Amino acid sequence: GSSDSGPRLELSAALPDAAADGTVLRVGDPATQVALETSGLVDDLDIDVEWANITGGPKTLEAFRADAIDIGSVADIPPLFAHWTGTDVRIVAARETVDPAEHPTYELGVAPGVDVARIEDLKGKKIAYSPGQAQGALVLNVLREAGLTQDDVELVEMQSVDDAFSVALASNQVDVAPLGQSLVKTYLAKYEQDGATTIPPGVRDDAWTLYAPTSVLEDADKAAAIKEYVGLWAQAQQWISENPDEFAQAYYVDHEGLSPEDATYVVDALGEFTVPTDWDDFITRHQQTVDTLVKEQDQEPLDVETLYDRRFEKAIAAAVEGS
Amino acid sequence: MATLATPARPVAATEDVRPVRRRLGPGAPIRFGGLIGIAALLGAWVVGSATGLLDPRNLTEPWTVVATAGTLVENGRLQESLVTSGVRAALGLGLGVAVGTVLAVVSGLSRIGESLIDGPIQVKRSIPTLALIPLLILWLGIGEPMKVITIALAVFVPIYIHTHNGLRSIEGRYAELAETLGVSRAEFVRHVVLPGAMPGFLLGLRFAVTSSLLALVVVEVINATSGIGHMITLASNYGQTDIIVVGLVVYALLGVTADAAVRLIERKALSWRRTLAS
Amino acid sequence: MATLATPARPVAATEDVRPVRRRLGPGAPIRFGGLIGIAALLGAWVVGSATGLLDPRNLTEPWTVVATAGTLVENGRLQESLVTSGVRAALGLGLGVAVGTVLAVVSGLSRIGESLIDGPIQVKRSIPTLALIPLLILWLGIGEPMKVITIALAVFVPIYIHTHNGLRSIEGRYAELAETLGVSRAEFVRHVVLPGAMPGFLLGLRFAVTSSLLALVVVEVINATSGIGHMITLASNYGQTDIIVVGLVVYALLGVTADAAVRLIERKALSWRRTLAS
Amino acid sequence: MASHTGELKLDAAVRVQALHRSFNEAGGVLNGLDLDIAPGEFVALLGRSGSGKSTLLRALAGLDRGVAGHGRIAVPERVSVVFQDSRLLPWKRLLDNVVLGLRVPGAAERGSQTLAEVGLAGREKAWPHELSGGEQQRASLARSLVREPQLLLADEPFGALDALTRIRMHTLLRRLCEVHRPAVLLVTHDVDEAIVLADRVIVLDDGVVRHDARIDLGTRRSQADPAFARLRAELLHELGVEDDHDAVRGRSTLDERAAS
Amino acid sequence: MASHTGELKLDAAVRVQALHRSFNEAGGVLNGLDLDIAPGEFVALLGRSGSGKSTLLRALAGLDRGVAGHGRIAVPERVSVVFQDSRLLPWKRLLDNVVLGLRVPGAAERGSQTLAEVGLAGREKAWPHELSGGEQQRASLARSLVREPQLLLADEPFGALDALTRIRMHTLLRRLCEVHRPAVLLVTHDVDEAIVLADRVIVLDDGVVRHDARIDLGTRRSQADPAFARLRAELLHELGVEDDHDAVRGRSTLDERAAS
Ligand SMILES: Nc1ncnc2c1ncn2[C@@H]1O[C@H](COP(=O)(O)OP(=O)(O)OP(=O)(O)O)[C@@H](O)[C@H]1O
Ligand SMILES: Nc1ncnc2c1ncn2[C@@H]1O[C@H](COP(=O)(O)OP(=O)(O)OP(=O)(O)O)[C@@H](O)[C@H]1O
Ligand SMILES: [Mg+2]
Ligand SMILES: [Mg+2]
Repeated sequence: GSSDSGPRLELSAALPDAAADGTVLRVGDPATQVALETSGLVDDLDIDVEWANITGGPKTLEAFRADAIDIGSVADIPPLFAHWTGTDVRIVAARETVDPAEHPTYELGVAPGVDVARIEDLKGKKIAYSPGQAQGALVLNVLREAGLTQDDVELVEMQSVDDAFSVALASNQVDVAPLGQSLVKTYLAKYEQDGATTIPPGVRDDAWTLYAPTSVLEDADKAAAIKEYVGLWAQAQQWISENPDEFAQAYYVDHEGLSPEDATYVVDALGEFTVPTDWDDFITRHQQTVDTLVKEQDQEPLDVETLYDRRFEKAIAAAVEGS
Repeated sequence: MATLATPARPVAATEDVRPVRRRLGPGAPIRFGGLIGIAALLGAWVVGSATGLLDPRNLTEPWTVVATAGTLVENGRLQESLVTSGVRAALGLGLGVAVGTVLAVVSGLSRIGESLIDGPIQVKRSIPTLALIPLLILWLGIGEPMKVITIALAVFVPIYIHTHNGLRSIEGRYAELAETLGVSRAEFVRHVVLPGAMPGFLLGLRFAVTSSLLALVVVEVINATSGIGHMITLASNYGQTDIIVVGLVVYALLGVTADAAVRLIERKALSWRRTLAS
Repeated sequence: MATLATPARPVAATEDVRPVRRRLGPGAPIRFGGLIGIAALLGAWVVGSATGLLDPRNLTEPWTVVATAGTLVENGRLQESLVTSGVRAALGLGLGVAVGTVLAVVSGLSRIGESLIDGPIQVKRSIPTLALIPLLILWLGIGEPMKVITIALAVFVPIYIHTHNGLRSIEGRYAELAETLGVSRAEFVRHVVLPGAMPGFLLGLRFAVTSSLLALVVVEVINATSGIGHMITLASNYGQTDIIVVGLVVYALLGVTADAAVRLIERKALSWRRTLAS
Repeated sequence: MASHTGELKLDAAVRVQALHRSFNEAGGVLNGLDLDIAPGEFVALLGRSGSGKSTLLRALAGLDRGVAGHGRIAVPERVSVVFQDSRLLPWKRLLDNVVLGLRVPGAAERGSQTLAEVGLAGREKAWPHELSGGEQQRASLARSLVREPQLLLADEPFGALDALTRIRMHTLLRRLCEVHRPAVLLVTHDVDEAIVLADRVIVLDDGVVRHDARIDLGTRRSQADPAFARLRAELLHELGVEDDHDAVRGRSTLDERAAS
Repeated sequence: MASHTGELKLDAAVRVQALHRSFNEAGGVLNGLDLDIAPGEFVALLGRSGSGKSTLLRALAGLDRGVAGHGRIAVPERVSVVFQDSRLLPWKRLLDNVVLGLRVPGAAERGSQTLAEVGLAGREKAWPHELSGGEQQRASLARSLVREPQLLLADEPFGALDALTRIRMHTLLRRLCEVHRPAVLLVTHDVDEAIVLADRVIVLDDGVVRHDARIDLGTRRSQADPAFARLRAELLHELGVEDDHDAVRGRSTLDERAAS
């Protein structure tokens, strides 16, 4: 718990090098956990980590608010909504895909019999739209990229729970819906014979972050622990990129219960990760997304730079270059 | 032996001395007693929030909730959601209650009906509604019919189980009586089965009403642009605790009101009973 | 008037001629009748899949489900999930049943207890469990206690409502009798209230068991690494329809078995009743 | 429709042959009972508490499907039963209880009228639980009488009635019997009542009809009549009560007189 | 403990003064009833069906909380009630029903013994629904007798019993009364039974005690005794039955004789 909190640390102060003995970092990042454990990197961790099997924006935010974890692993949208709904958070690590155009996180699923080959063809189509989820932001980004507005298409509001999107596509309830890579495989396997296709989204959707509540970062011990963790996290991402088969087996097969083929497909589809040591481009792209959301969803304008704790940028750079 | 040694004295006109016997039943109902607990709950919330015992990030303060509700009413979202959800819930409830009752009577009065109907319903109720959504989308699309039917599916289960159970609990001697009176099967259903199963049915209705409300959260995830469930889901994606809590308060209000209404019907419709409650 | 013109003839040793009267009750139970409907459902699934009427992309074929189940058993995931979930559900069920029963008795026998307890429970049951999760995480963390208590919270509601309702439905004349016999309050609860509310309690138990299973899907979304609910959630994240269906079949099996078990208990414990069912 | 003819055996409303019924292995309640009732005949059934009177009535009414046993029973189609418990549907008001399943024009009026005849005028809208024990019994009697059965099976229909009300009910029952001539099997514990009302009194014992007495006292039957007294003594004797006049006695001398 | 003394008014087990009870505005069931019962006194209560006998008993037992009315009632502490319906708990076996709430050593044996005394030996484990009407009534009697009350309120406890069983129950009741000397208020419709058992017979009518007759026939009471017959005729007259011997009569001459 947070009761045994360490000394207070200003957000502008330099990060301490080492955490006090007995500092426990509670991490909701099962993929990294698996990577660290499989690669053996976990032995390099000097801090005590308590792993929680928690993923996804809403769940990590819930856990933050309940003070159940210290750091979470999500795409670039959840930190924005955390901020907009009054939970003070900072992004402490960033990751992107080496070849984002070839390895998008999401593809746009196209329903059987619907003629969409490029994102410009979306005009006039029914698109599944889940505001509040990463998929929703993606749709808005895609429309911007295609030079379309919400008025040029028909947005069908629905949540991307389970395989709702692929079912909606298959039964022609919507024409286009964003599908995560793991669902793309099953969607095509099932409905390609009927004429179902997918197209790449044409925008980058590869941003991935670690983020933590500000209150955690104000705890000197926790901050030091996070500094230690993000360094190892960066190495773990590198390990994943270099050992896709091992990771596929350990995480997607053993931990998530996919079949080996599906696991390989997903890992291949997601491609190699890279951990930038300079966040400027990353932040610029993030700001673009923010502006889109501000425009399309009436959110409060935000300078996204303020959400980044760039002290960790250096820590990560040091760790990556040092390894 | 206790005897009375006092001489008889004249009794004042309306003097009322009755033997005192410890009451074992619950006694006379307290008027609006049901509200006491709810008021206490509200009080705890207000006090907890005011004293800072409840962190507003976790549980929004009552006044913030009121303010948020005010905003939602001003921009019309709350009313719109209520109307949309209300129509959906009412349609689903009506359909579910009708289907559930008919199935319960068929299955309650015929062993063959029971062996065909009862098993599948037990299967249905063991399966999370959420998991049925993909199939329902495939079969019914993502429009209103799918939503209404999904609600009906959530509703008919408690109606069926309770009515069936109520019916099966009718005392056998009343069926005997009906047999000797030579009533037709329809008369039997109308005069013996339905009134006899009424207590069960009404209990089922209490669950059905809540089920219909809860099902909104599930169905309004799909192709909905308004509705209480939609509002809550959206807010929880965004992490807008205050809106979620407004939604929950609305739920609580609807739930408690509906439950009180059913219990009122219960009191009227079952006035023939002489139970611990009366 | 119908009269018999035939002369009396000797009756064969075990000849049994009884007046035929149309039976209005449901008649004698069909042995394993409950399985007929489930078998029919299974049959429809098999036939539908074999003939292609059911698209395997929408509903996995039974044989695929069996194969998938085989794989899951082989790599140990299914057993592990069953054990984990079983422990959670059992603990939650036990806790919920105990709390629900005690609250029901307190609220059923005292109007003050009722006015304090009943309202908040109605509020609780109007609120989607899902929406309570954030608060429960806040108060109980993300570990096992949170999961067990969440299940207990889902379970205690039907137990409370049914037991309370069953208790209040006890005929008033039995309370009168108990009063004249001068039994203590504890004896009254033990000999009159509990057995009298038993039919209600057992019906509540049927719902409680299902609730405990369904609650697994909700709680095992949070920081769980195994369990049936976790398995289903994970599979639906990845669109693994076959695993989902395995999960649902397990649910159906558990649900139907548990329900049958409770109904067996019901038959034994309520053997004193003479109802339409008997 | 003669009830005292020699062709009785050939012209019976009720015919029971070799009737066995038992509730457990310990022993039978009915052990090969034979009984014929002619159309229009009024039979009173006496017997010790627990001797199987209700069991017999339920068998005749076809209400003992689950009970082990065998034998042959033939009864007319329209059978009406006055149960030992009054068995009013608690969720129906009095009139609705009485006319339940009655499919004749003006059922409600007839129901009201019959209620008046059993002394319950104006209570049409009462709930069963608002009636006294005797009122419930009369309501249940009204329900049976209103539907003109071919066979009336009445299980102690007057047990909870005071002397005057009882006489009135006797009168009512006899009048209706004279009009519609149903066969009647009436269980009673009151030997006088049996003698006054019935054409025949039978005593059930050990699961068979142990005693079968035709009452030939004519239409005017007075307890003062020596034949009445003889019949009475005979029936009481069958029931195990040795001496009619001393049978009912006060205080501590009672013990030794009750024959086992 | 004399029950026939002049100090009766000063030494009562039950004292009821100006008792009113009514179920609706139409009229009262009890209209200013006064009644004293001495300790150990055995009072039989007669009255027409619906005259308010059960209402009075329920008032004495303190079971009419919800009923409108006033008046003063004083009763001893340990009151035992035999209800008009037998009111056995359907979910308890017979013995458990009988000893329910009985807190004495050897309750089970005493229960079994009392069951045997009411003729239900060996039925300890029977469910109430497995008993005949008379057996249920006797079980309910056993339940009251086993707990030695100061006041026994019995609402037609012998209504469903045959002549012999009834005599046995009379004997049993008298014997227990002699041992424990409770005050007894017993409702019955059987005038003979009232005369045989009671020290005093009262008739309830119009909501008050209309007739109060002390029975001074000694311990040996025979129906042949002319005093017995006189008392009987007097009570029947009070109940509205004009002529004892002709009161019970057969066939069509009945109508005109039943006095209104
Ligand atoms: N369902 C049952 N299960 C077991 N035993 C039963 C059942 N019904 C009746 N009996 C027994 O069968 C015997 C006959 O019962 P029945 O009701 O026919 O008696 P009865 O002659 O009507 O007596 P009563 O005058 O007391 O009503 C009794 O000993 C009774 O206990
Ligand atoms: N709960 C009630 N509501 C309305 N009326 C009632 C209620 N209970 C009794 N009564 C009426 O009060 C009158 C007296 O009833 P009570 O039961 O005291 O009669 P009783 O003398 O015991 O008659 P019986 O000999 O038939 O048992 C009856 O007319 C009855 O209908
Ligand atoms: Mg009987
Ligand atoms: Mg009475």
